[in-house]
Amino acid sequence: MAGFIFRRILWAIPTLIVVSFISFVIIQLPPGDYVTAYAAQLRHSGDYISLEQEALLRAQMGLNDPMIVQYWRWITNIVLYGNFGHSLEWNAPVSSLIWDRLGLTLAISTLSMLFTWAIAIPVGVYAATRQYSVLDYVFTIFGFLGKGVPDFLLALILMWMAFAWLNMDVGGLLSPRYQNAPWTIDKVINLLSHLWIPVVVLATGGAAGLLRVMRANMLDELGKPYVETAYAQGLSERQVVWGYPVRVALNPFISTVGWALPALFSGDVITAVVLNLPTTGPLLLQALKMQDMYLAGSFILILSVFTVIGTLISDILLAWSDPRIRYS
Amino acid sequence: MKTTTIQPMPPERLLELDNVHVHFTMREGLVKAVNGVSYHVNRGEVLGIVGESGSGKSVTARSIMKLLARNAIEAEGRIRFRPKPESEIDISALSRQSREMRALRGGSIGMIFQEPMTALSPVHSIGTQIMRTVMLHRGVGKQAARQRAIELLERVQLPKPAEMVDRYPHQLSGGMRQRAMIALALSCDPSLLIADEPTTALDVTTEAQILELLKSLQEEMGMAIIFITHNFGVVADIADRVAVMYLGRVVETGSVDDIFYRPGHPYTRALLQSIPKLGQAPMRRLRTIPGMVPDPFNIPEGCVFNPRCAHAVLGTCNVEAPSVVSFPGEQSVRCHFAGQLPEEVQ
Amino acid sequence: MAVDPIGIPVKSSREEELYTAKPWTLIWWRFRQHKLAVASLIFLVLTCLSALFADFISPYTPGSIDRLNTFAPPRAIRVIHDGQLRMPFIYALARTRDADTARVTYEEDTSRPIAVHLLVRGERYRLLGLFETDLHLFGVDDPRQRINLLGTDALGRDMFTRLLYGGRITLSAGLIGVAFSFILGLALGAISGYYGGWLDVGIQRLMEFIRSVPTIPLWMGLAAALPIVWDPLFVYVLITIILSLIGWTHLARVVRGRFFSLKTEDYVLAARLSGASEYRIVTKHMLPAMTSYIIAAMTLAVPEMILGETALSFLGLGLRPPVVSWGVLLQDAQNLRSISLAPWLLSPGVAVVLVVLAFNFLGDGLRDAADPYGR
Amino acid sequence: MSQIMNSSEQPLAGNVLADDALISVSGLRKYFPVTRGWMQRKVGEVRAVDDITFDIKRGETFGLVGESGSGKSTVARLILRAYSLTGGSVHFRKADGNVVDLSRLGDREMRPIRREMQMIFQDPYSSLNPRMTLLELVGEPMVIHGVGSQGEIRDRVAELLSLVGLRPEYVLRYPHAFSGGQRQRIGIARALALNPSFIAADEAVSALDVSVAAQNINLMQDLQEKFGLTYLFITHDLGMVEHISDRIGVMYVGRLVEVGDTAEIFNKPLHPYTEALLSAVPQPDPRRRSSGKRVVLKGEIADPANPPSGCYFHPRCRYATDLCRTDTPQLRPVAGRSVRCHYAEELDLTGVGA
Repeated sequence: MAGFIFRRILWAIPTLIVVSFISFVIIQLPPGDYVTAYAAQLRHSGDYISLEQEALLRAQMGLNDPMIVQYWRWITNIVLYGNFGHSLEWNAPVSSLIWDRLGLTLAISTLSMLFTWAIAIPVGVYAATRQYSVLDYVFTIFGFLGKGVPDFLLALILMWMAFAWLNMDVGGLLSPRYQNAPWTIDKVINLLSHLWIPVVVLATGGAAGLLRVMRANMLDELGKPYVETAYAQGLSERQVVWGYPVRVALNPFISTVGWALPALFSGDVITAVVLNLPTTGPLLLQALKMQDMYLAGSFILILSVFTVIGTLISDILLAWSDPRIRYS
Repeated sequence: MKTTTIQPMPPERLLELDNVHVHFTMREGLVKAVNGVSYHVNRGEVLGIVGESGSGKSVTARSIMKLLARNAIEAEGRIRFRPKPESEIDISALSRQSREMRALRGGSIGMIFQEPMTALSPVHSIGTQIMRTVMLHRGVGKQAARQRAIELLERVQLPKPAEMVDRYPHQLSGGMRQRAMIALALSCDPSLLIADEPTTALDVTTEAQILELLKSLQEEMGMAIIFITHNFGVVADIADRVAVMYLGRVVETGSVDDIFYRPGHPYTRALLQSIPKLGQAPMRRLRTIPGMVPDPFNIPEGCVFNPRCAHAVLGTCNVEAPSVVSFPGEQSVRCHFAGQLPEEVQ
Repeated sequence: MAVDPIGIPVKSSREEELYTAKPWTLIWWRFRQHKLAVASLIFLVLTCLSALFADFISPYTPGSIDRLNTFAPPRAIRVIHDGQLRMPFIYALARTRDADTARVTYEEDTSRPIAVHLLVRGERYRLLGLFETDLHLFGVDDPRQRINLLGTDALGRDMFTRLLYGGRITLSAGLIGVAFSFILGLALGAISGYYGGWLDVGIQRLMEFIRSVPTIPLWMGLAAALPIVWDPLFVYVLITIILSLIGWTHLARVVRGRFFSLKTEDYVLAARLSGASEYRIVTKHMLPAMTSYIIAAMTLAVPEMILGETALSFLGLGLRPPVVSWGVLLQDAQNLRSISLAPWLLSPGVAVVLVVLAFNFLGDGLRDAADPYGR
Repeated sequence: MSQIMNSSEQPLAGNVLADDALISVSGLRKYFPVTRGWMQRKVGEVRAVDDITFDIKRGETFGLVGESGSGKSTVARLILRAYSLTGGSVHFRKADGNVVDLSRLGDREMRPIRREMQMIFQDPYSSLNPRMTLLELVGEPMVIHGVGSQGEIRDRVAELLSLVGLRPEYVLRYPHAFSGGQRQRIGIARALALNPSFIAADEAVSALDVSVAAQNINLMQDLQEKFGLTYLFITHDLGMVEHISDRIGVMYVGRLVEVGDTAEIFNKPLHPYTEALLSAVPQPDPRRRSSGKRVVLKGEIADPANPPSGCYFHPRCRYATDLCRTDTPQLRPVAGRSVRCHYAEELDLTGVGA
């Protein structure tokens, strides 16, 4: 097992390198570079720097070096000093901008994932063991709807319904009056009353997909001979279903946790924009729109790294739960 | 053969099936897989059930365990089981998931399946699977159950049982898996073991090992066995009595010697002659049964075997379903002309 | 020579028909049984047709602004006036301004029915880009009144018209994106599955890598790198390529899996042992067995592309006005105020949901029917 | 590697192919590499077929028996060149009388020879392309080799179908219209399409019910008589192989342990594994129920990726000595047969003679 984990971690390293390289390429993609953008910003505020000054700046910052050298400088700065570069838009180091937002993103994503699982697994198992029952059809419809409705649309509709019927303003994570208030019970309640929409939105989309996967896996497993063996041992239906096929049906499920994470991050970006949440999404969007590329690239890098780590964790979980993988 | 009054079972009887019917509802229509099967098993005896695919032998066995698929209809018939001399249970009156039925499964009736590869859970160790059964039926603790599991693995002659108990099925060979499966089925000393084609998926030397093991276990533990197979050689090797099935009916039952040396039904005779036997004087051609097993939607009128039967008499066999003719010594044949067919040289 | 009689009774002609039915006939018979999939197919065909002929079907053009008709509510076509049945008509809309809030409100004037006519003359356009005409499928004659089946937006543009034009862009982006990813997926999946070994491992790694990157942020990053000044049509093509760069992995997996399982089929070996060339084996034995699966997988990939385009455009990173797509249209519905003022602005969202669901149902039906020989 | 190539490269007889032989297999080897990781690093090899030597005479049925994993199917596929060989040679006498070494032919040179050798498969379901009609299926070999016009192919397919006992009217049906036994006959018709001289039947009746298997075996024997076919008949069913084969080879873990006349081997085996195999077969004869008499083998079949030292059979052999543990016996002629056992002459083994 230790060997497996070690090998798997070794595996993640090339992936991380490629991910970081792609993030850097994205930073470099827009025409012009940091200095061009800087000059434009200065011009905007009435200042002016000459072409010579621009060239000097470029030379100082090493922007004339080959791309791979620039990449190396960028990534070593990040790895060694935690220095992600400078955000033009905010005129602040990137690292000072991202961490608290990342924390919120992670919190919402994790919460949504737990929610997703809490819905998808029992419902999927139920739908499979009671195939073609009324509830199975209801869940199937729910599954299809969840797949068909884009996250942002669901967020819009929920927000609108909360506004129209409950007369709640659920945008943002806190009502304005709590924005700068110290943490109190009221503030937590206020936070929770805002948090449910993003969690529900993200969980619905995810659960709809996973529920169908779980149902299909379970149907596959329920038809296998070992289930009959378990029944022939005199176990009750509940003992059989939860003790045997669910264990096996969860495996493909576990192996896709890693993919659920990037999906949630993706969903979070859009949902957060609609709901105006102080997570990474709106900041990333704004950075991209303003071509504030160090900020945007750092976000993409960090989100991708989280995803790689998520995949890693799910692989290890899978090996832990399935002896066939553990021993091969 | 239909009994309206319920006769008490003779004292040596362990299990009795009377006129069991099982149908399946399919998209294409109703499949009558089992049509009035009656057989019995005495304590400590081995009943062999032979038939080609589609003869309903497995379905009948599953109806004893109440493990039929959800689209099955147990249309008719009675299944009585007497694990202890004083307690007779009417299985056909129990519901699939009732407490009594669950106590029988794995407790008084053990079952072995054809595919040792897939019949064990891939994500649980052999020991865990046995322990669950032991703990369920015996109500013992984990430690005792584990001890029992090791003991069982030793009894089925698995090498190093103390290590095997923590192995997973994919780490074992086919023969070892089937041994583990037998250990699982015997974990609570059942009085009846149903073995559904337990050696079909195995190689011939492994098959011999498993047959010898089952014979010695049967001698040692004294349980009765229903041994289902399509291989006449295996039946001759292990069975005390034999029931031959064709298209959801028992066409002939009798002692193993009766069936092999004095077969009464044309189907039994024809099947026995179509298998090449080892060391037999070479013959140019095998005897065959013309045609093929009809599909379950087009079951022939009258005697179900009549379109393929060499002795069929038009006007009788294709019109009227034959009843059972009994002979001395427990042999009984479902044929209009039982006992009147010409003697055949084997 | 004596051959054992096999004794097949002569079957009815219905069975003979089943036994001699071509593979695609069998697939069609099976597909037909999925009522929902058939309904989805019909719905999608109609949707595509109306997107294709958007300029003819819609009464106006997507850019025609009417300042006096902003946020007009949807208008129902009626047939009963004063308790009497008559030709289809709409009621005239009276525009008033609320004295207190200064907000414009609209009210139907139930005394003024305005007839809806078929084939009326209106704004000029080029039908299918081929010939110029001013004929529209339906409209009203009264120059001061408009027929807005789905209401109007903040500039008084007809939502129904814009929805149809937007469908053209969104649907074609989905289909073209799938076509791109189909080419990539088929090529890489086939190489991976057919040759195996090193190439397979490499391509597998690449696919795993792409799957482990969060899609939307990556899409956003790539889309944001496209300069605003570029021609909208060019941006449109690039966006579809960006979408397909990530979408091809699923198709490649399907193709690879099929190739792997087919390679081990005995009938492929039988053909090889008969002396069949590689070309014959691939074209006669492997591809026909895969086509139906690939079609099903492609159908299931279309909604992903549509959702991707919608999301990107919605965020302002994909297609930009004046291009009209469903994602672009939804930009107008971003804030609560406009939705509560004019809920019909969400109608492109409804269209997205319906189309995505229909593609999913259709794909599921196709996937079930894809293997008519399943044992 | 070179050392392996040499051990028994020379055919048993002095000339390459005995006059009455159709095929001569000599020193046949197939090792499959075992790879691990994404570097496809080779960590070992499975000796699926190891040093197989035998002849098949013209017009005879040669049976190859063995348990699963013994490599018997691989031998057939190697003779037909479905795989490339790791070593050894396969000499084949063509219809024009010339002898070729198939192991030296490229795929292109192999193609014309494929007309003369065909295969019948075990699984009647996966061996027929479900998307082709019987006309396309049975006629495919003719299309591939450019034999005959469309009309001629049609006539020939109809003729072949009636030859195997199927109605010629069925040419436009697809395989899903037929049962397992009938599908197997379609496979036989396809194999016969180009009048081959040699047919390898890989477990051709194992998947069928007893009564259907008997029908198809009779058919195969009739066709052999009629067309002078030579069969390589691969099966694990010893009763069937005794019935159909003139001579047999017994395989254990990729190696031949005994080759010879069927009746002689069944009467008095010379290799302990053959003895154990024969005694393991359950007889449909309750009086011969062998309580105690039966040789029940201990343990499991050896793993071809990690075979035991010396004689592969020694861990399960009741006659094994230290010599068997250290020295690998060679296949050598004993009493008109070939046997791979150090003690073939000394042992007195029991067969199944009546």
